[in-house]
Amino acid sequence: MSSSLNFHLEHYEGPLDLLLDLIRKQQIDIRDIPIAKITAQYFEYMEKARQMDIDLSAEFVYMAATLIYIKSKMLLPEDPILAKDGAEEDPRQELVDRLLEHEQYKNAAEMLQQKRLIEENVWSNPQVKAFISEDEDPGISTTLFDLVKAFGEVLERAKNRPIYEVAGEDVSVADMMLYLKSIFLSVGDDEPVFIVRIFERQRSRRAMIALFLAVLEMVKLQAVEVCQQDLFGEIALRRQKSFDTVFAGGDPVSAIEKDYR
Amino acid sequence: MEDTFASASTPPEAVSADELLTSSAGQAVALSSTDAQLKAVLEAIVYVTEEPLSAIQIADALGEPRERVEKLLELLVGQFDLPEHGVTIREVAGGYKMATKAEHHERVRAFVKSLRPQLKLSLPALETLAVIAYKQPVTAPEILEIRGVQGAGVLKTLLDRKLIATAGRKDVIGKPILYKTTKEFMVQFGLKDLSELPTLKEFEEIRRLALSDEPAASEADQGAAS
Amino acid sequence: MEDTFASASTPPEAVSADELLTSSAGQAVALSSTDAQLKAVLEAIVYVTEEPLSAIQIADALGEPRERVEKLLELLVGQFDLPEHGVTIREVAGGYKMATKAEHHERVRAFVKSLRPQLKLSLPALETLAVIAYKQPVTAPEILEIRGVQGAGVLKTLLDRKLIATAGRKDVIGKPILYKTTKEFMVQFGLKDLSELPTLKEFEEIRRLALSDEPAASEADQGAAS
Repeated sequence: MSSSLNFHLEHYEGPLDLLLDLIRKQQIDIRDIPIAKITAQYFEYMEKARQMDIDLSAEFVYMAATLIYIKSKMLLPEDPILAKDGAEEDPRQELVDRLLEHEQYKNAAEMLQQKRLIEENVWSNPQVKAFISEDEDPGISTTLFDLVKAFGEVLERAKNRPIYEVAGEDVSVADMMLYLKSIFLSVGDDEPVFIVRIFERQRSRRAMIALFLAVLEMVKLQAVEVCQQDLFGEIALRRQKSFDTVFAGGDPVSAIEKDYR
Repeated sequence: MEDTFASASTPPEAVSADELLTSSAGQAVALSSTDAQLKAVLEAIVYVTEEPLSAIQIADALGEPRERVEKLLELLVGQFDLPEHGVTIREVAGGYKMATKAEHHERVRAFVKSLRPQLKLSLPALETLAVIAYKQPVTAPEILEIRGVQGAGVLKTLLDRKLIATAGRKDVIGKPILYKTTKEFMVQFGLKDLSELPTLKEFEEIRRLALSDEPAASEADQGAAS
Repeated sequence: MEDTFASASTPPEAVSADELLTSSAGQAVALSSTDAQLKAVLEAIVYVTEEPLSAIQIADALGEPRERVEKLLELLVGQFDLPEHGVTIREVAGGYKMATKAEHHERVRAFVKSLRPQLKLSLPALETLAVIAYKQPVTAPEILEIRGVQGAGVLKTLLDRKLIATAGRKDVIGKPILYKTTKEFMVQFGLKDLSELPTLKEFEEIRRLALSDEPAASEADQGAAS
């Protein structure tokens, strides 16, 4: 395998990149590609990649087929019927058009990279923070993609969340305490937990009773306190300072387990 | 690298203009072109830094004589003090810092306030909105169930912003209120109709491809850099 | 030398000096004192804001005539363009934004401490971005067709960085999602507006010129590319 081209196996993103590189390196007129020569070089590259165990994508194989097709078509004599109709299209034309278009976008990408290079050396220092009062949540600017992403993340989280079997008959007060604990741990330290909403999620009477008793137990143990933000507002539970110590050993929970048996 | 920026810089003939600066007193001050250039650099530095920097700190970092930097900074302060400027260079905490002038604060603040319409949401609000958009009509307990997190007040925020609206009640125990997204929601997210929402499947597809493309992309990147 | 820095305080009689401003052409421009004040406010606003704001946005928020604001912003741009300034007011993404001048980057860099995370994009990502910028709105299959490679994964990178956004669905079989570039794209690449992108024809022109200059030019070209 002697070759005029001595390419160390470069990484090409796709077959168009490889072809363009072959054409430009050899200063071939892109509108008059010597298809036999280029096809040979293309196959040489593919063979080398195979030897080096580099996986070329399916697009490379497809392009190889295209090249062979063009090559064979060029070997055929001109179709007399088509010739009568006017000039038969050069079998290379479609490929040339694609290559030229592809090259334009490569140039555009390069231009963008240069523009970016300038931007990397320019700094801005907006001071808008000084004019936004602290109580205003600046938030994150939101696009449609953020919306799908947020939904995807919510579902992902739901998938990974431990499941508490509350539908069964054997849901206990201790289970409910651990369930409440997990809810508290999933919200921020000072975040209130609105208890009515958790009641709404229970699917059985028994679960609701267990939950109610669990809340009372936790209040008794001073792990949480019951509060109401405003008159007739939603009843919420708030974590007390001793929350962590109450649950530290797991003892109170097992003790309660016995109590209710 | 240098060449890229050459076009942005000054033509050499314009040097005379550099040297004619207006001092705080309104008199023309002759400044050597290297001084003028250093003063411009100082302006950029004072603009860009968050913490007030002292003349000594700047001079040492630039490797320039302290007195020279001090003098040019003074000149800079004097220039920005002129009423034609809305920003100024203040000497605070032993250093120099750019800031807006107090006399314009009211108009700047009013202006910043007027800019709010751009849609910005907290993460809980965004998540809740996402659940409603994809599961509508949906009740609060259902949203809670899916998100697994208490989102107190978020529904109110979204209702206030008219991104969601109520849509009757669900026929289950307790008859909870159903929520749906609004026309305003579609306007804000540039949707013609709800079918334009990317499906979760499409999102997964994009993400999956991103993961499989990762090594190839970084290789190409290295190739380009070398 | 000492004298040139004299008298830092502005005497009240110097009001006439306020009104004598230097335009971009270096000529003195007479400005009414209300215009001078408005210009100062504009300077403060452009300094403060994060997103490039258009003259219209600013004018409307301030309740001032658009042409007046436009004229004064132009004047402001011209003044900061003078080499005596190290910061400048740039027109990007259809608006105005203050920033340091690129020509001072080397000396300013030392003072910049992670003001902005660097945006490094792989070549495939840049190519995809280029296709979207020129063909927008465009679908993933169309991008694939032009690039000749499976590389939809970079779409996620571009979406994550808010350089592109979705733009509805195309009315063909499968209703694929359309993509477009964002304002952030223009900011990150310092583009005034999309028309500033050279046309693809122009690229071909450049290529042809390079070829006609053979062989020296094409050699230089290869040298630059490697």
